[in-house]
Amino acid sequence: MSRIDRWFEGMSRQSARRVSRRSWLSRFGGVLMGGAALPLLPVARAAEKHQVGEDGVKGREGDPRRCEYWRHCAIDGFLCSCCGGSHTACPPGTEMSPVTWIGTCRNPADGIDYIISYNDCCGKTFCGRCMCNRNEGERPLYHWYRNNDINWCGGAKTQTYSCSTAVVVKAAKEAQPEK
Amino acid sequence: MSRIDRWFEGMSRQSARRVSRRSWLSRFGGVLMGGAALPLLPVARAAEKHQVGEDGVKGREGDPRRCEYWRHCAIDGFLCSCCGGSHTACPPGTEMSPVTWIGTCRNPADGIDYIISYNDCCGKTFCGRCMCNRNEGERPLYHWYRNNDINWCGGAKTQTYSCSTAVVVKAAKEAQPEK
Amino acid sequence: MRRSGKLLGLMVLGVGLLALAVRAGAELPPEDVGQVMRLPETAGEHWLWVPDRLFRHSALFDGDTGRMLGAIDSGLQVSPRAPLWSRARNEIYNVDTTYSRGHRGERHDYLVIYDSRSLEVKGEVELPPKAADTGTGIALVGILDGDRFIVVLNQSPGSSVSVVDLETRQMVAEVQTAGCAAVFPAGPSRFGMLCGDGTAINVHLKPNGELDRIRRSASFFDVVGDPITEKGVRDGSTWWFASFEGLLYEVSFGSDSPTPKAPWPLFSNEELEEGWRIGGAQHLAYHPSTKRLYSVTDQGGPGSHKDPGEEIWVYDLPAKRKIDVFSAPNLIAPFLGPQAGFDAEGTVGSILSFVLPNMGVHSIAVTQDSKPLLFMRHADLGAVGVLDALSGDHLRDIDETGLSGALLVVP
Amino acid sequence: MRRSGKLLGLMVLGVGLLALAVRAGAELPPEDVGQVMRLPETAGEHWLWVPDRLFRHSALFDGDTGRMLGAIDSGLQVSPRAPLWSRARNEIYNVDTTYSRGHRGERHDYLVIYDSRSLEVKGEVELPPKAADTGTGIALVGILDGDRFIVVLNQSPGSSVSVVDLETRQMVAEVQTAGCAAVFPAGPSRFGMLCGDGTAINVHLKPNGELDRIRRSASFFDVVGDPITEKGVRDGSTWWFASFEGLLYEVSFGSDSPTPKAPWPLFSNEELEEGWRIGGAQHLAYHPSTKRLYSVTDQGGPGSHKDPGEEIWVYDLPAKRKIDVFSAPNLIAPFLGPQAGFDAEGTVGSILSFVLPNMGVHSIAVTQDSKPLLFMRHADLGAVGVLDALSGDHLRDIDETGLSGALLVVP
Repeated sequence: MSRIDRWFEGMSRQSARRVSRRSWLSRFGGVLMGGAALPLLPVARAAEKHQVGEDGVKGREGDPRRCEYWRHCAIDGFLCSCCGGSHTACPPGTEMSPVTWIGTCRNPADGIDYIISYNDCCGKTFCGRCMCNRNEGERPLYHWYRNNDINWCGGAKTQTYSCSTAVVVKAAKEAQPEK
Repeated sequence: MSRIDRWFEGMSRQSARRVSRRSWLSRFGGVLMGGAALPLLPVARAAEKHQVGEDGVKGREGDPRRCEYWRHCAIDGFLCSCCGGSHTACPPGTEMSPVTWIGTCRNPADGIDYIISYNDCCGKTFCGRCMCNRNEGERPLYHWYRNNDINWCGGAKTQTYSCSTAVVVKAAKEAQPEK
Repeated sequence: MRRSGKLLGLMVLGVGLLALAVRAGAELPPEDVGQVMRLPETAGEHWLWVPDRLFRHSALFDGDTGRMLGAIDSGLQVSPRAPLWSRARNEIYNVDTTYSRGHRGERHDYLVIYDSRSLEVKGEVELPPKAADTGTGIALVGILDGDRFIVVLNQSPGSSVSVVDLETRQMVAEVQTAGCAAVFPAGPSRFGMLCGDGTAINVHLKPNGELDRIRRSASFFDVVGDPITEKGVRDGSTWWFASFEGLLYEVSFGSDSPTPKAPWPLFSNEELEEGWRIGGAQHLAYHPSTKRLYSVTDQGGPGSHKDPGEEIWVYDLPAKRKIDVFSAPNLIAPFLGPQAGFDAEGTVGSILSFVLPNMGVHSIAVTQDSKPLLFMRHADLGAVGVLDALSGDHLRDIDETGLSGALLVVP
Repeated sequence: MRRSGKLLGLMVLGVGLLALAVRAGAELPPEDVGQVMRLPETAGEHWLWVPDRLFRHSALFDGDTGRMLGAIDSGLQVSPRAPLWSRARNEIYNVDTTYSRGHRGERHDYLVIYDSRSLEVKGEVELPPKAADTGTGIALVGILDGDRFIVVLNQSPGSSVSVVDLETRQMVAEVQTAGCAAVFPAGPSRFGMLCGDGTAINVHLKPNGELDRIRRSASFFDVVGDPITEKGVRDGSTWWFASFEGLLYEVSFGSDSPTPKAPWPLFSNEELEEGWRIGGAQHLAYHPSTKRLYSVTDQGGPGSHKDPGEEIWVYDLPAKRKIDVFSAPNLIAPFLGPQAGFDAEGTVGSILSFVLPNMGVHSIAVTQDSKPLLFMRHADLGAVGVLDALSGDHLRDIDETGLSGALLVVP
């Protein structure tokens, strides 16, 4: 492995972790990154990023359309917020599966760990936007309700997977297993 | 449009025409292209490119796994040669549709124009390899048998489109309409 | 953090209690499970469908905000067909091809009926399993004026047209249209088609949707030498079609037989010599109130009729002249940005847009309101460019719109 | 050209006639339409399945030449399940989920039976419509030794296992396995599973495939603190599993109850402190005759158990020690090359490979012969790297293997 490789890896490890399924582009983009800042048009989704965030959290950790949103600490899927739904509601015409996996994520605004239920929205095919995979406290297949590999549309009328939400269940009594 | 844009366009127009559906990567790659030549491992498909070509044609125009293969002058689809078939045979488990569109392509080895029948292979989903779109003499939808947009699996048992072949019908009496 | 809060409370009692109170008040309440979004009662004037071959759905976007509003799935054919929207019925229609075993087995074609507010399936009409399937998906289906009849092009490989009555939700006719292709709605009970002998036909339906009569025009274009594409644009019962060499044909489907007018050239001889040609997939768009025609234009010369164009030429149709040229935006940065984790308007995006060549676009569509947006896509860049259709100003790009496809549909 | 040839013949008669004669002799003959390729009678030792989520098929490649040999379609679930190959029966099996209307409607699950020479469907067995579906597709299906029974994990969301008898092509049992998941074949009538209480079970079948008995081990791993992944590797009735923190567990499913041995560490304390961890999807591979274990390793520390690894660490299992480290090849150039129209071994490819970071790989698989190849993929780079599994030499890359997926299956 070349030194330049290691350098790029160091640069992009954080974003690679956050968007692991597509991390190569993150690094690829890094190659072309320099110090210059040229004017460019806004991309529509990014235009609202400076707004006051959800749950009283500022910045990307308060933006449900970002992988960095604090509730997404154990998610693996397309973010419903980018698909016509929200972080707590499914896109039109899909069904929220009642069975789900959970994570335990810390809200940076109040410092409290919350149990997050990542209910899948089902019945239409892949949304295809805002893919996000984070695995804090994620556990293997036999530990069903902590596993984010499973297609959790098993409880819906049609098991076609569309996107995932991140619903607050309650404050957690314990932190993430790995913490 | 910037001058550098135009420069890259000039550079890559030929390849963009040949692989139009994925042309952006062609230009994208061009950005990183310099004068250096570093050693690299062979990619398996490219390893055979220097062999004696089909139909007595040397180089890429004689390689059925290249978009540049002379018979591909009016093709639009995945090349069966890259999919487990060949330029005249379908991949295992697919069916060659008997109805088809045709092109008129000139064989550079003998200078003769041939009628090429682009029979689709059907019954399995997109092969996904060696996408190639060229439109010499291609005609609109109402001119059925000269149109390469149509899913020509209409004559097969299952109309799922997998890839396209390029079969010699006979020497053409007339050149391409546009020639 | 909770534990440290307690310690703080013990150490500095007054402040600590206050802090705990605030925190308890701020603790996020449990949220409801099972919520599903709905669309507004009526479709927005700046909405856009983006059908995708690989995701096998058509996604709906708001062109003003760039937000995705929802999606409807397509079948397993090569390309999704254009979704059709009836504001009168609050319904959306899609023609899907399915197989009993995924990609194999028995084929069934359906007109699927969605509620346009909930995007839920509320019905379906089975069709003959031969609905036409092309790489572009253009001019294969149409809803006739009055929103009662939908026409679906069949190809097996000879052509016919299925007619569906939305009132009864039944297929009422299969019209034989051998030698002709593509469907061009032109009234409540009439649609046009283009034919392989250089003619056009009018298909007239009876009030119940059955075939009344077919009327053919004289031959008016050169099918082999300089054919017109089937990717036409419409104003009422008039359609415009462009030939490979840039002749613009106006065809009225408003009377008994189609009546074409003499064509006029989109390109000067000089421009033709410089290689300028029409090109792309959905390469024309039309804005009725300003009578502007938008045309994707490339410099590839003969045979480039499916190549993407770097420019959109704007014509005043009554004046028969070019009035503006818009540059297609560079869609690489917004395509790569969200996947790469950078903002397209940031440093990386700026550099990419500056350094990388502009790929051009295959397809365009314009909204039909008085402040129209012009949408554009390259068939293999998953981003849609948004221009002010009057000024040509590049307003924004919509990212992650899909992976592959040539259609753009303004509902 | 023909016309100019004629003119030439008129002008210079003798030479012209000769030229025409040569040309006539060389004219390509008409070719047969309808040919379809077949595979050899037996599967090659260096063949590889590459399942893909977006193309919804599993493509078969020859690791020596990199050529694609064919494909079998998968259903419409999230990920294709692993194809299973019976050399004894010359059959390939795939468990597919389909819906009556494409992506919606009534769900049906099938075991689809292919002829392994023609890749044609020769039969199917309907299964309960609840076959498990995961992003990786790992350990969801298995063929038991002797090639008579296939086991299919169900999840709805509780778990069970469907047993199919390939002799009668019928489903013979649904075994209730609540609390346990993943299937690990370990004999002609026995398979293991891992359970949420830190135990493993043996499921013993009767000769007709019905459930005989289930036997459970003692609890032997920490489900919450340091769980083992279900992405195990096999030698006969013995399976190895690695924990998040790098403990390697050997479990024999060869007797009545599963019998785990005490684990040993894949990482030193120093390596753990440096952040080295197992990672990826199909992160282990095993070569029986050399008893080598290959493990995808990343430096991401805790929580990186699904991150791709830049290195493959090689262990001698009997000696319980690391004997080699292979670098994962940079798969960006072979991924982009064919799409961009450049050769990965050319200038552009060389520069890309030199300049761009190595993304690492999620999944590996090793052939089981005496000159083994080690295959590897990153879940979102459509290229497969091929290494000499003994020397670690990077032999070649296979390009255009798909778009998305984590499985690699050596038939």
